[in-house]
Amino acid sequence: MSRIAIDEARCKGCLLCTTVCPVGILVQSPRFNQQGYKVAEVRPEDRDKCTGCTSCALICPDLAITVWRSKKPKGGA
Amino acid sequence: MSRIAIDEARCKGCLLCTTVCPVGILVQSPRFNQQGYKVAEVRPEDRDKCTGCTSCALICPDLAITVWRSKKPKGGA
Amino acid sequence: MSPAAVKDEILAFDRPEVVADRATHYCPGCHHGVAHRLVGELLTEMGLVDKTIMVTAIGCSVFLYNYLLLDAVEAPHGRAPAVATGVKRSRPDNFVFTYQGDGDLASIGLAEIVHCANRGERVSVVFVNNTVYGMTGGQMAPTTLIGQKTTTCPGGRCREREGMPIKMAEIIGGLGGTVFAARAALNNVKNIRQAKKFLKTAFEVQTKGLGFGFVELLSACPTNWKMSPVKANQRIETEMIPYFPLGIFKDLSGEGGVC
Amino acid sequence: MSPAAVKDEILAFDRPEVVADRATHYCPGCHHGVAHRLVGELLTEMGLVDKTIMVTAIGCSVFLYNYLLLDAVEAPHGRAPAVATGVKRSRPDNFVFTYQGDGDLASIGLAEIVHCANRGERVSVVFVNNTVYGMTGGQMAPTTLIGQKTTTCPGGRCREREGMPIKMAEIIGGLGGTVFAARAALNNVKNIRQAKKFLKTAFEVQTKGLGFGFVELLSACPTNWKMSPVKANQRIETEMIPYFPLGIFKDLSGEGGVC
Amino acid sequence: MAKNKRVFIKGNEAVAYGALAAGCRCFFGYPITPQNDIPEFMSKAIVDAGGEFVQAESEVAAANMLLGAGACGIRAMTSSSSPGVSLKQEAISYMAGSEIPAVIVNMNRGGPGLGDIGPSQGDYYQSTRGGGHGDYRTLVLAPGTVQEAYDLTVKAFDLAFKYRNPVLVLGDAILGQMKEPVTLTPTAKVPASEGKAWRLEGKGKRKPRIIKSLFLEDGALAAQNRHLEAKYASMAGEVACEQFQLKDADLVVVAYGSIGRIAKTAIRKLRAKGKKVGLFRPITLYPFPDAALAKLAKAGKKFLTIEHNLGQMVDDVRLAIRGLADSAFFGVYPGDMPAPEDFEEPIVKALRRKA
Amino acid sequence: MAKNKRVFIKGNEAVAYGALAAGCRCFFGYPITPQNDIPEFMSKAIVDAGGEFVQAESEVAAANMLLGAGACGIRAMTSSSSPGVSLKQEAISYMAGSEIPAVIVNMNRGGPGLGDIGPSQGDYYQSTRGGGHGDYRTLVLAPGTVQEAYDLTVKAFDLAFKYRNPVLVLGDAILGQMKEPVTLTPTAKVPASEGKAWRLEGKGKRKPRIIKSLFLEDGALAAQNRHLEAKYASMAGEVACEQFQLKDADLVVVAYGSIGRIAKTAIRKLRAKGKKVGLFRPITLYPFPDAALAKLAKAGKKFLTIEHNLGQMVDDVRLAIRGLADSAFFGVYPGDMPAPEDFEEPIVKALRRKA
Amino acid sequence: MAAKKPKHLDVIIAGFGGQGVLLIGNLLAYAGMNAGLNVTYIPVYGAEMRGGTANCTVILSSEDIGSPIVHRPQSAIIMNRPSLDKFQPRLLDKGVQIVNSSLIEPRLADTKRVKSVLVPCNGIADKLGNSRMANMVALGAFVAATQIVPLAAVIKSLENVISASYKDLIPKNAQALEAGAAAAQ
Amino acid sequence: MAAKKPKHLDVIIAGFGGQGVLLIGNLLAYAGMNAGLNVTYIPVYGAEMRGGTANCTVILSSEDIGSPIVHRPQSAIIMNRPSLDKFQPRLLDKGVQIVNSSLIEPRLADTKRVKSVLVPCNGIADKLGNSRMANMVALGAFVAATQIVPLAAVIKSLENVISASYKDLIPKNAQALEAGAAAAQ
Ligand SMILES: Cc1ncc(C[n+]2csc(CCOP(=O)(O)OP(=O)(O)O)c2C)c(N)n1
Ligand SMILES: Cc1ncc(C[n+]2csc(CCOP(=O)(O)OP(=O)(O)O)c2C)c(N)n1
Ligand code: SF4
Ligand code: SF4
Ligand code: SF4
Ligand code: SF4
Ligand code: SF4
Ligand code: SF4
Ligand SMILES: [Mg+2]
Ligand SMILES: [Mg+2]
Repeated sequence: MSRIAIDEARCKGCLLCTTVCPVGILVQSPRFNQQGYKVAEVRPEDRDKCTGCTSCALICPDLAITVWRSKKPKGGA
Repeated sequence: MSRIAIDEARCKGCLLCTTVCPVGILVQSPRFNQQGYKVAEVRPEDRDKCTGCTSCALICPDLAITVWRSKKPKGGA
Repeated sequence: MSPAAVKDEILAFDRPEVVADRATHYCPGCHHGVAHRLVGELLTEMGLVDKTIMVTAIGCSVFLYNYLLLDAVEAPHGRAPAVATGVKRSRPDNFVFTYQGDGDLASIGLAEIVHCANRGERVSVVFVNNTVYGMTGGQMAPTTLIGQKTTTCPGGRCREREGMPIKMAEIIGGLGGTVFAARAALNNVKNIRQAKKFLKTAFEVQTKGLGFGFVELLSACPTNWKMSPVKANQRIETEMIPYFPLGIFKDLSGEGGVC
Repeated sequence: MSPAAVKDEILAFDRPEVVADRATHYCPGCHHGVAHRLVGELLTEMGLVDKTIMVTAIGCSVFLYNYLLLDAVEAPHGRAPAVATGVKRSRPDNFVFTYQGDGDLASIGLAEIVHCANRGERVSVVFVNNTVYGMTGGQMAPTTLIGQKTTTCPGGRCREREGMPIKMAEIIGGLGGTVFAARAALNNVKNIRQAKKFLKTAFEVQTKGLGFGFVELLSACPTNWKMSPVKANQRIETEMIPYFPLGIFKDLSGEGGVC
Repeated sequence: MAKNKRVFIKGNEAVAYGALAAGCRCFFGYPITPQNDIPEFMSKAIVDAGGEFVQAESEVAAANMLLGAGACGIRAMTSSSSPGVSLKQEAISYMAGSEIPAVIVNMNRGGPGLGDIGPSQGDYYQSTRGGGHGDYRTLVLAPGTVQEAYDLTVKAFDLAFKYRNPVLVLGDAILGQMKEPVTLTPTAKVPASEGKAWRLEGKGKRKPRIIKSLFLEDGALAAQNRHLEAKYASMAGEVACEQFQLKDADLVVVAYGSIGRIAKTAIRKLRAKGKKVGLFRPITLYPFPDAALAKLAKAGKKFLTIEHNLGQMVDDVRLAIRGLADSAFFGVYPGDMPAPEDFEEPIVKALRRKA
Repeated sequence: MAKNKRVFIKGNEAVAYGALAAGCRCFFGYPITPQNDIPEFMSKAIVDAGGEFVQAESEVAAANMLLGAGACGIRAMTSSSSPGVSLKQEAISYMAGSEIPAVIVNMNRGGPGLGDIGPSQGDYYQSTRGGGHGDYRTLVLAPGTVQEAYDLTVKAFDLAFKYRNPVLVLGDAILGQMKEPVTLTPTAKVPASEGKAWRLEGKGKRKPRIIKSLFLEDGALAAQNRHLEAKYASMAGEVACEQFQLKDADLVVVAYGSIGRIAKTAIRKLRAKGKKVGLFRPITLYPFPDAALAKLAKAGKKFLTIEHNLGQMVDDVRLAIRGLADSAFFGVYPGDMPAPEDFEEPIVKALRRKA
Repeated sequence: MAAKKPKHLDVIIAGFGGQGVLLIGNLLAYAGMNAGLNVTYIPVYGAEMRGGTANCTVILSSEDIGSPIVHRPQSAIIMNRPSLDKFQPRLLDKGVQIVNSSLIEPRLADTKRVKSVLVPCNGIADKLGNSRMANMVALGAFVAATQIVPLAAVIKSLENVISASYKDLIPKNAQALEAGAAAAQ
Repeated sequence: MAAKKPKHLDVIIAGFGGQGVLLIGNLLAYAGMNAGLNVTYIPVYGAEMRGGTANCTVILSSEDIGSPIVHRPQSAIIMNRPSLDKFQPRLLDKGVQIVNSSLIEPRLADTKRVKSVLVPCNGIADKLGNSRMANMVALGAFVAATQIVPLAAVIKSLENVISASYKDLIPKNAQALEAGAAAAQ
């Protein structure tokens, strides 16, 4: 299963990641971080939809996103 | 009759004029001017060959040449 | 920080070590962060981290040395290409690059970038064009688009008074010493991938000793554009790219450069 | 000085009044004299003498104000386009031109000329390219040809080390604010006539308020080329023109300029 | 602008208002903190007033545009801060050498190098000694209040034309950013004849004019330098300074600009404690108020110079009072933000010191 | 280069020979009279020696190339003359602020502005006070002979690295153009470890190094200025001067560089006439030989400072001897060519003056 | 403070970037100016141009003002916790501070060495329908607590700091100032 | 000049640009240096970089040399008329000058206040087959007249100033020097 982790301390809430996710699971959360930014998130229910495409990580200006991809072909997990 | 006059005080002896005269009458004279340059000249015997084309004056970097052109067509003087 | 890797997972994307694990001072959605990362990734992938000397410029990226963990020297505003010339001539075996903004490179430092390129210095230039002086609060840059409002062209840049935005990749591409000149954008994943490819070629041009490499990166400054980051990214597509076309303007990397 | 005119003669060529009736300090065969005369003739023919403000540069032509009898201000080396900008903005109704050498314009003053052109300042630039620093004794210029020996590239300019000669007319022609950019040569009568035509268009571009006009003049410096004037003129034909092609690189004068 | 209107503005804005009130017609600038308000304000205001605003490609270019405008006898200015002013030095030397009137504003920030963007007086030497090459002097005006920033900018233009010389207005990041009420004076009508005797405007039917600083003929440059020297000497009458509670003072604190006013507060506090101290605040840094200082020295007072640098103006103070007295020095390091509290101890110490 | 070879060369050439002897690896220059011999010579010689020569696009660029080379811990230099040196001021301030060793040569010509191409000492202020912004100092070496031009250039590199600071070699058109015999010393082997503790060479396995002058964190710039101040103070030990016939002298003539040696001839002539005069020739202009002057002042001597300008070093002389004595001043105007004859009358006058 | 003897008050106003501390600093300065006092205003002039905290110093005085910079102020308006940490210790003995108790734990406010006036600025502003006016509430409280200028002068000066296009917001701001003044009584 | 007491001689050498005055200045300086004297050489450093006249000053001394610049020289080599006009009046009383009588009317040379040695330099050089060596003739005469260095030292120093590729010209130049010396006796 592919997945991402958002480092909420680093996220500046720019929402650029939300514009590139092919499965549309990245959204603005209701949470503010210590810097005062409303961070992005993948809602728990959407977690397993991630394809591990890394698009979000590539566009994130703040290196707030780490991506893991499942070793097996997508359906295999 | 067309003719030119070379201001020998101004001539720097660069000889550029000698390269453009269509009738080849401009040559280096044996004379040095006060600045120490060997000036250009039209030999007396060549004077009436001048066409008044102004080429020499156009290329002279030192504005040393004045050109007069006869009012009548060339052969008329 | 990231949850521990699970079995049967591979890390598909993570921060390369050369990129400092710390928050940046950049505004949300600022593309400097993307540009930093691309450079950091490439230096890592190309094995250049240990031998790189970075020349930083004055602009929002002035703290670049806090984010890319490399030997670095700070150049006066606009003079990074001259400083890089001094560095490269002193240490020809090191990898040397400058990282400059559009005010820095295209305005005050124009003579330096053009002559550095024209001499064919074996250095690489990363040029972040965000059409504005970010650091000093959003004044007009030579790359500011016609009609764009800034604090020193409050009515919008006017062709009649301030001239046309200057196209640096094209100018640099036209110079004798340039081996590679290209323009990419950082506004979407496809363009970011292209940017990385261009940067890689520019860097290789140096490692192979061929000559000067230059990559212009169209970048967003949401703060001074007074736009949300998402809108700013759209602006790159709809306003910047039409005027500043993406692509390669010169590439002699396959032809042995200018040597 | 000249013998009195004879009846039935017309004066086909004489010094225009604006060109001072005095010897110049130039070396024999130096083309600065030709360039001066062309400018003087045009200002006279176009009725601009009285309203011209000339911006002189540092180079062999530093005494230009002794030879063209015009209001003049002396700019620091390379900065004539900036000075001209200040003059023109102050006195928009005056005719303003700069007269600059290749060291002045293409080296130290590169940022100034490019930005002056790019802003589309309503000024005219006369650029005398003799591929060398004449005044200071023949050092390498940005326009020095490959292989050409100078006092600072005694082995001949080398592409690998010093890059390629820079083509200013092309660069200026590529800028948004430029309305006219062309290159002529002063080595023969035909080229001199073309030079005058180009200068005229450049000047008209200003008098019509259209924008920036630029003419590069390929010129001889026999002294520093260590050639006779006649040989130097030949060199322009055989070495310079093949690398620096003559012609017009941009002409919007028929299209209402950049306004 | 309405007559004697009162506004609440930053020092930077006051400079811009002052320039407009003085009839400034051209502004040439390049962004740099902490003076960006000036070009930003001017980019609209001077254009609205019928003038020209050019964001130059660099400070070098801005200074040379100014040179061109000044040669035309037009009231024009540029503004910058320390690193940018360093880049203007060649052009300033040219303007002085070719006697071109011009106004240059420096909102001094911390140095050397890129330094910081906070206040500093590290550019005193550069301003008063000529950071450029050759023997030349610029008049240097050092406002201490926002009102003075306005008034002295107006005055700078008058002096520039009176002496055909560049005039520097030297503030700092404090003055540039602080706001105070300012009374605006009516905009001056610049006489159409200003500079008529020398300005460039096309030769018309007269002889050509040449504005230049090259003097190669035998003795010409020496003559020009002699002429300039006499001109500089003639500026002595322009000295200005503020003297505060000096009459009975045992110690004269010498400080200029923002530091002068910060010192004033310290002095007030010490006066309240019965300490006999007063303030001497040079308003013109060139010409320097030598004579006034010498008079105080003759009266047997002690001196302490306080600056926001490692000690620069103190040279001028010591030179002014040489043979009569000496001056102690207290410096705040650029990078530190001085407050009145910082000065009390050094003042008390200097007061105790033997004369 | 052969051991202790004796050659007959120009001052400009001596500077170039000196640089090569000191192990200079990079030269960055831009043509300007009267120092063109230096880049012209270097364009071949340094390349032959395995180094790099770059004709920069401008003096601004040359100074910044130097900054880059210096940051790498490489011995490098630039040379220019007055207007060109003005353009280097921003970079010099940066080099001082970021503690980059570098050698800058100024063959002073007449100013202000374009001035002329003759000799002048008009750049004394610029050289010793920092023409750039902020509080910084460069060591300033002022050779008076062609041999010294050679020796002091060698020394300049050593000092630059000893103090991680720019060093200025200040000559003039006389020194640059005159020829004298010079004894060449063997080329120094620059230790491979020079600058190892701070130079840039790629981080390798160590921590990254940053060479910069921006200090924005609270107190950082002040700390840097405090550090620099201490460094400048530590340079005091480098002072050098020539003292000629001062023991029994009633009058000390203070003059540096070419003017110093011209004054020496005048002094010899006056000694022949029984006048008790001597010469004090500062060789380091920064640090200035204060203490030695103060000692002479304490001995009750009178002072006359002679310069080829309107009076600049005289400030430093007066400051050095303040409280003890004062100095008269005689200036030759830049544009005039001074000869020993010109100095005799002013010296005799100063000798007659009451102390 | 009595009306007849020379007036002099300096205040540091500090909070987050978005809390409008510079605005009320300006407003207070205008009020002082309109009330015939000498005034200076200076924003903190720090390294960071973006984000973080903001503060400014305002001085009002019937005499001419020397230093616009005050290290140890007579009074303060403290809008958030980091500002309290920074400026409370610097406040002069017996100084007055308005502490925004909506964001700062009341127990952190020193009530011995200095006079702390706790005002739940955000709370009050919220009740008035716009939490962005917490700054006005604080200033109202400050004016009431120090009496340096009449509240009316502050309200009248709103037009100096609120741009023409937002003029309709003036009454709301006035309300917030009044509510703050009331809360400080 | 006697051989044992301290030697000191300064000379201004002046003529047209093409007459080689700088070359003989250098040669004299080398000769002095090779003879163990202190020497300085300085070319005129004027405005005009091209054409016109040229001159240089050489000082030879057994003591260390102060000023390399001399306004009123002890001696001179005068190769053309403008140089005579300029420098003859400046020559010290009893000074020595070599005057190139090929180009200068002999009657113009002062023979009262100073010692003028008239030498037809171009004529002599012409006779030796190369009029370009007039400068060497003059220097030969100068050395003979002043005895500041032995003529042999000058001849030996020719290799210092004539570049390797023109080495074959050394004997001719030596001849010219000798002819000049002879003419001055
Ligand atoms: C000589 C000099 N002039 C001006 C400045 C002020 N300055 C700092 S950054 C900058 C421009 C930054 O714009 P840009 O290069 O486009 O970079 P960005 O901040 O947009 O990334 C300027 C003008 C300076 N530091 N030095
Ligand atoms: C700041 C500065 N740098 C250098 C110089 C010296 N300088 C005078 S003219 C010149 C170059 C002249 O070359 P170019 O512009 O090609 O004109 P040319 O003499 O060939 O006509 C230089 C470098 C100067 N005067 N000022
Ligand atoms: S890796 Fe791809 S699919 Fe997964 S969250 Fe990021 S953009 Fe969406
Ligand atoms: S792109 Fe990065 S910083 Fe922006 S919202 Fe997404 S995770 Fe946060
Ligand atoms: S005018 Fe023409 S024909 Fe007559 S001399 Fe000149 S070039 Fe020859
Ligand atoms: S072109 Fe002019 S200067 Fe040259 S030789 Fe002919 S007349 Fe003389
Ligand atoms: S101001 Fe612009 S360029 Fe600077 S950090 Fe913010 S978004 Fe980025
Ligand atoms: S040096 Fe060259 S450019 Fe200068 S006057 Fe002589 S020929 Fe002309
Ligand atoms: Mg930018
Ligand atoms: Mg040239």
